[in-house]
Amino acid sequence: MAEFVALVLPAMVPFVLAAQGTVLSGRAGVFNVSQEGLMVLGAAVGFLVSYSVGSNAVGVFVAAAVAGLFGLILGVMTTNWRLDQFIVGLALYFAALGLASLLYRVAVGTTLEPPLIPTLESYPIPLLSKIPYLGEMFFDHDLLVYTAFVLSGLLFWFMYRTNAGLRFRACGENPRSADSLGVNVARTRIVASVLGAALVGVAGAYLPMVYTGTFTEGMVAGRGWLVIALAFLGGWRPQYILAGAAFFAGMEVLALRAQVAGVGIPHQFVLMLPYVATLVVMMFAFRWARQPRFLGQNYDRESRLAG
Amino acid sequence: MSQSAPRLAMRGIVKEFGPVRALDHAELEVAPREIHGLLGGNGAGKTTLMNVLYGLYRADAGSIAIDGTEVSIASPKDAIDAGVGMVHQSFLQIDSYTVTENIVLGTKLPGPAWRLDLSDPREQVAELSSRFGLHVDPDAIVEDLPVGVRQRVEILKALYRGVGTLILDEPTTNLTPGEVDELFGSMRTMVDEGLSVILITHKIRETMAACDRMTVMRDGQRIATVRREETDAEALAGIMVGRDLDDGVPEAAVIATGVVEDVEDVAEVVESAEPLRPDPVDSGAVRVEGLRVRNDHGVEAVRGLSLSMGRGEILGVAGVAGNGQVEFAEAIAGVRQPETGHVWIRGTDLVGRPTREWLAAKVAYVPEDRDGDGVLPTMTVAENLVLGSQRSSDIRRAGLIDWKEARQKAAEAIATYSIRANGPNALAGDLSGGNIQRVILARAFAHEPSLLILHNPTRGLDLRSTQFVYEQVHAATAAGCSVLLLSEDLDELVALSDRLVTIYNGEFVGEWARGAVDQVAVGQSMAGVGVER
Amino acid sequence: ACGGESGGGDEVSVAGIFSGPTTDADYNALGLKALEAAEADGARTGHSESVPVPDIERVLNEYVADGFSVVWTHGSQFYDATAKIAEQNPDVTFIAEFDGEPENQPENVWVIDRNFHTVFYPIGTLAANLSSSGQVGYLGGLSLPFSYSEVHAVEQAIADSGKDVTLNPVWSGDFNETVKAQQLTTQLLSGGNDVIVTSLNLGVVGAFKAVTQKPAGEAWLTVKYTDKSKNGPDHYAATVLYDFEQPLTEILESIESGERSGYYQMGFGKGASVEVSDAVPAEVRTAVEEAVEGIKDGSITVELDQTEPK
Amino acid sequence: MSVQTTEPTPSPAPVPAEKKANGLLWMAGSYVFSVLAAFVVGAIIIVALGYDPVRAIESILTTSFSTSFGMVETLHKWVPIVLCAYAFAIPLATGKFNIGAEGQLLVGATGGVAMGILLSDLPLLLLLPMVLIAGVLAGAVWAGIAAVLMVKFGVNEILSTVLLNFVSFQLIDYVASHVWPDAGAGHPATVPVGDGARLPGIGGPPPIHLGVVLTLVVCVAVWLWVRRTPSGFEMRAVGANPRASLVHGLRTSRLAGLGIVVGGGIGGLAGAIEVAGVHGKMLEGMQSNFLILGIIVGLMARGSMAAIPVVAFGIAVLEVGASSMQRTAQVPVELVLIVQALILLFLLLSDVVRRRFERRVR
Ligand SMILES: Nc1ncnc2c1ncn2[C@@H]1O[C@H](COP(=O)(O)OP(=O)(O)OP(=O)(O)O)[C@@H](O)[C@H]1O
Ligand SMILES: Nc1ncnc2c1ncn2[C@@H]1O[C@H](COP(=O)(O)OP(=O)(O)OP(=O)(O)O)[C@@H](O)[C@H]1O
Ligand SMILES: [Mg+2]
Ligand SMILES: [Mg+2]
Repeated sequence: MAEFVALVLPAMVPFVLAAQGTVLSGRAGVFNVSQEGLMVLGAAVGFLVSYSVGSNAVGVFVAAAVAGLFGLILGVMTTNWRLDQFIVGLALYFAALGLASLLYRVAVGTTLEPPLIPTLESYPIPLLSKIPYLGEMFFDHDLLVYTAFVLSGLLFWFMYRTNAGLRFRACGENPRSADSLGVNVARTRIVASVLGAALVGVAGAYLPMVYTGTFTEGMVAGRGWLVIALAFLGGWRPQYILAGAAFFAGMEVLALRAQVAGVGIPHQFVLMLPYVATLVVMMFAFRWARQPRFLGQNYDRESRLAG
Repeated sequence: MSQSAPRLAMRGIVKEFGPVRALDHAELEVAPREIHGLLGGNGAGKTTLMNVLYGLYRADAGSIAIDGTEVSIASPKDAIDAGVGMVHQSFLQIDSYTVTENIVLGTKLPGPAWRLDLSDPREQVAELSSRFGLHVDPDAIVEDLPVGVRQRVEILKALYRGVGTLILDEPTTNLTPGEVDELFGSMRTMVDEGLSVILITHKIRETMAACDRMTVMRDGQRIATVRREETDAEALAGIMVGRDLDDGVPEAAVIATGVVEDVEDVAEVVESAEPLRPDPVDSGAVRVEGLRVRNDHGVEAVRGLSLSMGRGEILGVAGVAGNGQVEFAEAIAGVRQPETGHVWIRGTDLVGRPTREWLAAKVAYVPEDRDGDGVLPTMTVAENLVLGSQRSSDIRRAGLIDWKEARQKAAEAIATYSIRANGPNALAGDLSGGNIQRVILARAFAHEPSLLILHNPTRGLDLRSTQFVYEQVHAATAAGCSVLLLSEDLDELVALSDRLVTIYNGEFVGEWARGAVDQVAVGQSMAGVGVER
Repeated sequence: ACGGESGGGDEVSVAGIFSGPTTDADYNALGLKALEAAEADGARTGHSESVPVPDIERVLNEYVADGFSVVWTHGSQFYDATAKIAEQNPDVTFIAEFDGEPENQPENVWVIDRNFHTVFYPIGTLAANLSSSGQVGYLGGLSLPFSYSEVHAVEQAIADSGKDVTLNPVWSGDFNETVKAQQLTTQLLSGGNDVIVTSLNLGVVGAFKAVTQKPAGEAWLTVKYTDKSKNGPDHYAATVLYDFEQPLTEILESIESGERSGYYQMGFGKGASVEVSDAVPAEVRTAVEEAVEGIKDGSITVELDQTEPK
Repeated sequence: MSVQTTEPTPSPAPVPAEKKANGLLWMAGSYVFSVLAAFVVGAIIIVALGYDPVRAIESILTTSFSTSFGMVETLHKWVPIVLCAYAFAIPLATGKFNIGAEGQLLVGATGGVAMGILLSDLPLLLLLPMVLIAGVLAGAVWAGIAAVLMVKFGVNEILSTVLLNFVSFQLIDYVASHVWPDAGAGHPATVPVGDGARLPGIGGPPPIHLGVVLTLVVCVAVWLWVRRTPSGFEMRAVGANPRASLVHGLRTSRLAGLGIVVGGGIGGLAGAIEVAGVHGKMLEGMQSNFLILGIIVGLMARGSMAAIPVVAFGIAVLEVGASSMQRTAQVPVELVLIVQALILLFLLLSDVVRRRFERRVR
């Protein structure tokens, strides 16, 4: 059990960070679909910067900044120019994917000795990590693990327990109403888009910094798309996202364990498990599976049509 | 007369939407402590002018002064800061928020930024609502509230921000007569407390009842500003329509104007006209028995209704919104599955059949919510007119829809129904409310219905459009159609119905024959007075 | 649609087609390195990378149209398409890769047999001798026939060693998925496996991450293609090292001397080698060296068995 | 009552012909503008990286047209792009997002290849139709899972289609490595299908497979269906306003489900055609990036089923040309993605320009 949790928690982190980023943009009404690209970009930038500067922290921040820049483009193009969110997102997905590989090629090129960065050390929390059994399970991880959880809590608090959160959610539920009450919808959406994308970038940077110490093109392996599914699974709420990510990562770890234990089922079917299980869970998820009313819809003050 | 500066002065306001010049040097002046009526036909530019004032639209030219100082209003925030509040034609509320949350949204709150503490605002809301007679539950989720209450929430939103000028854009369209009176009472309180109120309405009767002065707009311009004491309903109607009414009185104008002077007059005017229709024949063309229907929340909203209608008969259903009208209309239109009961249309019980079979049985439904239930906004007028009859053989050639034919028919409908649209290929979403209603009516009548269900068919329409609807209804009844008219406009019901029933809490509670309607009794019956629970 | 008869004295021109990015420091980078060596020998070269399988025929055709005299596809997933295009372009010589010896090999195609199973035998020897728990894990990517043949070769070596060791094969479903590789390795380790034989491309980096959680000497990892010991020098046991420079150079020489078709089986001394870490105990290393020698002199024959294990 | 209540129709007399031509001009103009602008920016990047931009762009634009196999490859790429675009655009007409075209393509390919292998001895006239139909059915059933989950359980279709893609990857991996594996392929691939399962070629060499013609037929059929049939109209109505459609007798959720199933069937057809026309077997990775390209084409066509084949052709030219750019100018492959992104963004920007411009002239 302890080992199971210790495996699940880090596996959750990229999902949690990227999905909370998606939720952050989405609750303000910006439906980002470029996660897969932004995660690859975050991984590449985070890795390259860490490598050249020698500091993982700087790498994480630059990855966040670069992904945030993409979020800014998404935000401006969709709120100020009212371009279709889906198309802009896909275009940014392409651009980010291309840019990531290009940067790596320019910086590293072809070599048989790829550069390596030290992966994040685990950072046992004083006192808490000494709690027998539980301490090892929950309080002996790298800093980004704690960050992901603390951030989820903060996001929840911000959205539901502050006045700014009230305004923020209004932009995704009914921007016209928010606007008519003096809430700056465009600015809120742009800021949400930037911060959300930055989180997705950090999620990407997590992969080289924790799992591998090196960057490879395919390392995100579709997780960016799964994150979108996760946002829906979590009903676009930070607290359920955490649960959804735990479920998803848990299923993944269980599936691998089943294979190692040699259950005799072809591994392809075992590897399907997380996806199938999520679909099954969703069948009963109508209770919480809501989404922001104006998710993905641009707001034009002077237009009489709904959007 | 008023020696001090006006509360509000809008001058030379111009606003264009592409080719449409919505405001053409419009003017408006509102005095302090005044209820100012803003009148005009559909599309006259009333809402646009107010949206400019509220910072939702940016004017192409013109100036705005408040209390004598020129202000620049570029966003609703500027308007709120300038003391302007607006209750929009359609509610702008976050459905999933509570009343208090909706009201405080966008304002600064006492207490630290990291904690949302709504206890003070809650009390303030409670205080405001009792002071102005706008009763709401501060903790209710707004989507669960009836329209009348949501209306109050909209007003409270403005009051909470401490307005000097409150704009009410057609606030009465959603209210029952009683609620209208309450609203007007609240407005008086506001004026007494120093506010100015701008009231937009199509009902001359209401302006005459509530306003101190009124401005009439037409084609984006001010036509006149008159004091109430210096005018009367007929004169106002004349200004609005842009012609003298002497050469003939449209029914709608009679309803809109006559009532003002004396409630009894309308009935007289209408009754004095010879009977509009022969007596209903074949009573039993439509029969409903024991209808029970649940609403979206699973609550029984229609509780055992029965009725019988003849060919060519108009049955009016009067009631306060939220007493099961929507569920009733949807159930006998075949849109909502009833729990139990029967609906015979010309002898066939259609309950349990899919909606398209009801359509095939010539049941036509003009829903109350025309944007939500009536129109396909991103599709063309021609396509909107085809909706519901896309499988009928008149517009199909070899199994395919013949769009040439459909457009031809749409062009005809545009002509006969005077739809102001840029041809059959115009997008329905670009049309004005009145014109959208015309499209919906054209579609309904094209079915040559045997049962026509009209729910608030003239809400928000101007005199001309209203008159037009009445003419179409008469034409349909002359062709033998039974019409079920659900309306919150009692005058309209009295003028049109052969028989009037009142609905309360999902049941019919009173019935009057044409000519024998006692409006006071109807009003009481609608309010549930004398009904045992 | 070909660029004219290539006359005898013409310069050789070689095009390489790679399935992934040449920045991978792995299989594709090895390919580019070989190509660069050919360029240094005076050949005109060109290459395309990240070519997905559905695009391969067009890319082959383009190089033919560009007048390249030799076109090399690096990766056995390209074999079928290469053979097909070769038949349509008899004037151009092709080099394709395969696991085993193909049937109906066209007249103008050289085949490189990567011969993975043979090279994995000594790794089996190493694992059998290195494991103290008696449990050895095999971590593959896609469950392909060549991967099965590696498993069987390792099992054969274990059996030949006479040790009581079991092999537990698992597949992550992707040669480059680092995260799954990390998780699977962790689970293999906690299941008692103390030597992990990997047959991955970049996914192995994740496997390293998992082994290094264990104290040095309690868990070992072997890798494939390129030396990745830097990822965990204390846990690194051995590499099945590949080098395509030698096969490509030798085949190009044969082509120049007029041999336009042939079968080049890689193996020890022919592009493949096993490199053992200094951290591995001397007697284990000796056993591995003996196995390599045995294969070279023919005293050990590694059976090619591409059936699914168990 | 004599008051004249009908307003004179302000009839800005409809001038449809001119307007249509104008619209087409705008559309073509905006495509040209965005491609040009993207190339200019792309060229700047290429120069900055030290490569030859003229050769690079030349090869993007000319590869499809300068050689016969360039055109063949372009058309062969066009087929799955068009079909995946329909797989996305048809459900979108009802307002539903099908992000599962690649899963549907793969499962469709599985269905096709199953027929082609199991019944490999049948003659072409029997086997080929069976392969194609099996592909369509398999794709439709696969999408049908998402449709049922949506209609019966309210599961968001974006979520289910995305997840089903991941399931399909494992599924075809299983089929290619356990059911009908090709041992020598060095890659998860099935053994080849029988000759009767191969789409005949036309012209050549190299020949164009008949799937291109079939796809043209599908284009016409889809256009006719969506534009001209009652059910096509009903689907669009549901997309425009589900409530109003319900009130007017349409079975909205069933229609939305139908859209996804039909889209899935077309995605499945793409898979079957790839098997029967291009690969002759099923292999891992055959979905390439057709999902994203299909979505982009579907979105760029802006709801017009007729524009899809045209836009898809442009994208196919770009794809084929761009990947040969690295061959001729040794420009890194990644730039292809960046140029594609730029084209998309500029295409969107041309809309902004257009809106501004139209406001001014009016
Ligand atoms: N968003 C829009 N874009 C373009 N044209 C519009 C738009 N909204 C309305 N119009 C056009 O403006 C004209 C007048 O519409 P408007 O909404 O003002 O009518 P209205 O005043 O509500 O009239 P009524 O309700 O009586 O039909 C219509 O012909 C309509 O086509
Ligand atoms: N957002 C918009 N886009 C385009 N045209 C608009 C828009 N808003 C208003 N208009 C046009 O401006 C004109 C005035 O419309 P407005 O809504 O102000 O009329 P109104 O007097 O409020 O009518 P009603 O009584 O129907 O509410 C109409 O022609 C309308 O079509
Ligand atoms: Mg208005
Ligand atoms: Mg209107």
